[in-house]
Amino acid sequence: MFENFPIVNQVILNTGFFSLQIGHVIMWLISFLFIYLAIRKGFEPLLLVPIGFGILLANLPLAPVMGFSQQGGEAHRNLIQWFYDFGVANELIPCLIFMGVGALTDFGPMIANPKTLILGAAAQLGVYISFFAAILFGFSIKEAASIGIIGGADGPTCIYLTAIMAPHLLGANALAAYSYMAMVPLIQPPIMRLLTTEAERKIRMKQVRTVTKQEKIIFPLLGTVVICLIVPPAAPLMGMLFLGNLFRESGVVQRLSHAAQNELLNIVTIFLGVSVGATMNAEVFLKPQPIFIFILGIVAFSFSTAGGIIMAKIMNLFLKEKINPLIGSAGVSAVPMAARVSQVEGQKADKHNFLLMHAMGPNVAGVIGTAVAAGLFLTMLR
Amino acid sequence: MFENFPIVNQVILNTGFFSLQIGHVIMWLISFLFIYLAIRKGFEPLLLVPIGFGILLANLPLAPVMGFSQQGGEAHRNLIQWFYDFGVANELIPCLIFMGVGALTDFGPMIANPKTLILGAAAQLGVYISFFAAILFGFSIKEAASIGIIGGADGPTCIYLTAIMAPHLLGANALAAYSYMAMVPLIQPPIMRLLTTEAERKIRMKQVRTVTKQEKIIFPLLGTVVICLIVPPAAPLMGMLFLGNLFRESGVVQRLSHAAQNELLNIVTIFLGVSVGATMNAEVFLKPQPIFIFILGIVAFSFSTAGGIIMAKIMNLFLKEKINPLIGSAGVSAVPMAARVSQVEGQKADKHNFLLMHAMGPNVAGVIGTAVAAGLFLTMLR
Amino acid sequence: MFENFPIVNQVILNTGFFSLQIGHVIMWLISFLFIYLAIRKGFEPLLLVPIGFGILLANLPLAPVMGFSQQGGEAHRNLIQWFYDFGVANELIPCLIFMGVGALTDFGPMIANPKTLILGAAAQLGVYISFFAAILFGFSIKEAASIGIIGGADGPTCIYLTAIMAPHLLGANALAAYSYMAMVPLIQPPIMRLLTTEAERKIRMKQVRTVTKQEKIIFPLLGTVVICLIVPPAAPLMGMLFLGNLFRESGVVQRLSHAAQNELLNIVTIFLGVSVGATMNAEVFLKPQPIFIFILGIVAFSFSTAGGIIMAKIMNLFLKEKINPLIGSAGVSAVPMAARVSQVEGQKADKHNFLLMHAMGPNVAGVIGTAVAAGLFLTMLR
Amino acid sequence: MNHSAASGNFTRAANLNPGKDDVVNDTVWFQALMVFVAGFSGVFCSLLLLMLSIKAMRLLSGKAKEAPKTAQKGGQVNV
Amino acid sequence: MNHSAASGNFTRAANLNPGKDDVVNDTVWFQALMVFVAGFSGVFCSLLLLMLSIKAMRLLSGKAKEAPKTAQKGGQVNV
Amino acid sequence: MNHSAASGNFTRAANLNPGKDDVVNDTVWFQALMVFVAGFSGVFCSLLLLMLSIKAMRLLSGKAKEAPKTAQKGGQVNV
Ligand code: NA
Ligand code: NA
Ligand code: NA
Repeated sequence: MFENFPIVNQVILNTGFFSLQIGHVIMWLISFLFIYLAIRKGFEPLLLVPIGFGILLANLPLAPVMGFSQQGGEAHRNLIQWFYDFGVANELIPCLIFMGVGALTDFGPMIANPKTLILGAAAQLGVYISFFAAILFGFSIKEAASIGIIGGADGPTCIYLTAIMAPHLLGANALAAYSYMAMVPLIQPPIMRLLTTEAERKIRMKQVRTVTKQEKIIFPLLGTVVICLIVPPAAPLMGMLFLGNLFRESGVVQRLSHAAQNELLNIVTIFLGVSVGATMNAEVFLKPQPIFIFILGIVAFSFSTAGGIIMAKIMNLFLKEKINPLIGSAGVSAVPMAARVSQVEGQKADKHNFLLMHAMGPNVAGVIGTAVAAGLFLTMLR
Repeated sequence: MFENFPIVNQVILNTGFFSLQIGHVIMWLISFLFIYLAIRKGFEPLLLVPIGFGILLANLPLAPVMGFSQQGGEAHRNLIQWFYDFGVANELIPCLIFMGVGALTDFGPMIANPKTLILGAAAQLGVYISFFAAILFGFSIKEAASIGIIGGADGPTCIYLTAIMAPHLLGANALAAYSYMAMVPLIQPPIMRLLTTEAERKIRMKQVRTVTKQEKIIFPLLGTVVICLIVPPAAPLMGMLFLGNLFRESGVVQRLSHAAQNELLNIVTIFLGVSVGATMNAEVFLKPQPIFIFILGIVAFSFSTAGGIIMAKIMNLFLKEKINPLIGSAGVSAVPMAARVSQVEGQKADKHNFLLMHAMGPNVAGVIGTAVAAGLFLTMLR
Repeated sequence: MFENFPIVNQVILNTGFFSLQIGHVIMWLISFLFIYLAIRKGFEPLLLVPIGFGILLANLPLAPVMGFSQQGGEAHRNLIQWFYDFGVANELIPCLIFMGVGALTDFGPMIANPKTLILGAAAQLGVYISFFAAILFGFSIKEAASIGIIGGADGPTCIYLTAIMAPHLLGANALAAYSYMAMVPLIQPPIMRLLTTEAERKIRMKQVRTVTKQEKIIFPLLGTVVICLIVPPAAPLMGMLFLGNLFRESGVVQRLSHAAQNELLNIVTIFLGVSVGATMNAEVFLKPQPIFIFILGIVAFSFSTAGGIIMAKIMNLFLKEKINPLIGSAGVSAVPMAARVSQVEGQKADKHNFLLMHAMGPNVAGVIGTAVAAGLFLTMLR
Repeated sequence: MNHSAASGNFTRAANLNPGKDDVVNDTVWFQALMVFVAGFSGVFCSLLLLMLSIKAMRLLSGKAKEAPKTAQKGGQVNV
Repeated sequence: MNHSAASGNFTRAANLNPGKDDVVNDTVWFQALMVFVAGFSGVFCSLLLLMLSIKAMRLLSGKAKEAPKTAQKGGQVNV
Repeated sequence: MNHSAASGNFTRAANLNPGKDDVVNDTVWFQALMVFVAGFSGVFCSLLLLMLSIKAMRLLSGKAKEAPKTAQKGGQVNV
């Protein structure tokens, strides 16, 4: 327009308007949708608010947010590319988040009732069912592994594995994982009622024994050795989880435990959310894959829930003191929500049946189960 | 001296005394001056204390603080060079500080009274006046842009633009920006009284309407899209500002909002201050340029103040409900000090005239105005 | 075993069991020992818990914790290798910890009684005695310097110097330094009683004068200039120590002082501990050197304690107001424990003799003394 | 995806900064005036557009309820 | 020390992912089943082993005192 | 600006560490003694100088007011 004023012309030409495509606008709507779900419906706000905003940033035409920009001949990383390359691509932040999770998690209920670990293992069923389904959908085996792990209902592990196995699916996988975690109170109850009888739902379980401080201190050391010997690639995640837990239980490093579950956890969560969201520009996201991923995600969560419940029923065949199968679904480790769902369903059948502490066992066991599943995928497929 | 004792000789030869020049001592005095101003006179202490100390560190002969030192054949970055290269040179820290600023800022007064944005725009007059004056002083156009942005009274934006456009002026620009921000209560009142009549100073403004939570949540999303579409290079700064604001206003991510405005903001402020200060060794600083920069800085702040006031008076020609021009000067975004100055001047004319909330409108609008100005310089000059 | 099932076979072959050696198990025991000492006996828990866990992580066969792992042809740093390369090898974290220490330290008692600096200097005797002994033990001169500095009873300085001079001794040196710091209440008393007479232990010292705020603000600036001029290589450590102290004493940057001594200090302590521990895999650690290092460590601490006490007795020959030699041992800067030991020993001789504040003088002086010693080693040997 | 900001033809054409000691000739003077005008009006246009969008937002969400129901205060971090 | 995880002969042999658009043939189908079985049983074995170790820990430390004496609450950071 | 600490001619001349397995001969022994003396006296000189500077600071600022007026407690972060 202002030909004779080259600068004015240049300013106008370099605005985003001329490079705006319909894809960008669609991604804006997706961003606003997830921010809306996070703020109004309480869908995992700590993750979905930054992820949603990251999606918005990634779809501003010409904005130097992701990728590289030329500056005096050299290619310089743009702002969020720094967060991505030094936080997500190098698997660092998911492990730091696991350290915070470890410092927040009380493994007591699981140590008190070790057989809940079997429920935690069984609740990984959805991981492998959706892995297999993904292969049938035509995904490569590495992509299928990254999609399967969504069924573990574990954000950091899903991001950790996807960043190694199929970085191009990072946005979709993370969105699916965190959305379904938020929808656990909707997804699980129907399946729980479908697979259990009224009588089973009324099963009262013995009071959980108190676990000594000593056991709680030894467990993270024991867990690190046992798990990392069987599945070495799970060492970064498991190591950090148990380090955070050791900080918590040792009782002599409050400063470090506080830092791990507050300062460090909050700061890296901001970087993780924004950089994961910022991988979702229109070209990468507006394809059929995300739709399949969301479908497979539901499949994964449902089978994981079912796996936990069915395993509890199988174990009851052999056990004197029966397990209330409702705690099996808590093996899907959306900690602590899945355990609360078990409690609520249990009280629907019997108002005075407090299953929360019992359900926390499989709930925290599921965190270990998913990290082991991810480690095994790495052993087999890297 | 101790020729026959090579080691003792070497220790003595390698002390700083033999490489000490008068330039170093002068820079020490400059360092002590700014630390004195920060501690005793309250001149932006959060920035000027670390910047002052950074100046001291940069002028200790032979001290491995900035630059690189040989270690086994390889060149290793010295301590502060790490902070500089990974925090300032890559434009990371100014954006993280803006995220903290966004989490601290209430855009309510501006949303309630959108026309204050025009005052925020007009208050960038000083940026362009001193940009133009710098060209006349013989600075290159990129240098002139980095000097002009001082008039925006916005530390992070000034450092962000200078690090890209004229890194060698970083120390002087930052010092001028933060010093003049601290002197706003001295610089602005005379100009405010000069350009306004007694009657104008007495103008009472209608009570600011309450802004709904919903508007406060939508605004950062709206702002990101609008601003980053017009001025893509402003996306890193504006994106982080509005992300921090979304954390604040969404009300569901207290953990992230708290981290952004406390832990993260304080830590990166330390690194920013020390590394900006450490760029000011004698060779770079003891030249005529800083003196010009300080002169141009006063010019910038004065015209910015004038610009805001004059625009308010122009708008009053068209508006039914008059604006008290005293709030125009708050468009110079030394948040929240400039707004307090408007309140104080307003009360000198009429003790019961509370302008603070009205002045906060242009005050926060000025933050956006300066970031847009920086983005436009990047569009035109990079 | 499962030849016809290659995947199952591969999973089993890739578990850690087949690569487990006796060395790994021994290192586990060492890890558990130090974690036990830290938690049950209170041995410097903030450092020895993460260091102990780091040792465990470093000795899990096949676990991608330290070193590099192949990923699509490129070598990627493993998790802890990131912490090590960007926190320890580049000398960054020890300096950041010193900033926190500076923000925690009150130099008042030393400023009130400057001659305690001589005690701080004398208490570095152990550094040079064990340096010399290490040469006789056959260590190289750089290794001897890194071992000698253990006698300074200063974790960050020991790690800082060892990472430059003899990185392969980092684990052993750090373990020795922190263990002996924790054992100061066991090591020092016998030496203190051996070298002092009952009368000397009863010496009452004049009330420490109150130091003005102005002196406390000027001191860090003065200290930076004086020390860094004499020993430039000590600038990174001393600069950060005095920056943290300036934050503390200036009284106008609570935000920065709080961040330096809490958020930043706790986060970097986690990374430092884990990465130092993770350098101790079996091949590096299970050799004679660590045993010698532990022996030399005791020698260092004992002579440092003796040096401080003897110097106090020498000074008493010339001083009108006598110094209670018991405060000399506090020159071994395990702040504040060594000062408490002086107080306790003083009260054994005379219940109403409060030496704590007097002992804090040499105690904080010893921090400067050790950093200067490290700087001098760098001047002479780098 | 390489979002390189279209490098301004302005810098190439007028080769404005041949080095710090460039002589203030009329082209530089004129160019600087252009940057002044383009920049300042750019700031005004941007903030005016933002002003209009805020007014539009106000109209659209005018009828919306006062305080939207926010999520329960879940302190626990969901994995 | 280079702890490179022994790269699975599985990927080399069956060259499973020649690129995103691989055709779902029977070998892939079978390989996927193998990964399913190996993975899921691997998870069970790992967690079973962990369960047994916890039970063993319980027996060994069964008689241990209730709350071990932890260190004094040293707020000060020792250098 | 490259502040490379002047690399000590000491290391070049006496080539003290030809590798970890160097033999403790008299030159090494003597060099070590030199480092002992130079280092320890260096520490004394530095801390003595610091002591003198503190005493000098005390004299100069002796008459200064007790508590300097510090800035108002501005909680807000100025941009
Ligand atoms: Na899980
Ligand atoms: Na501004
Ligand atoms: Na010391």
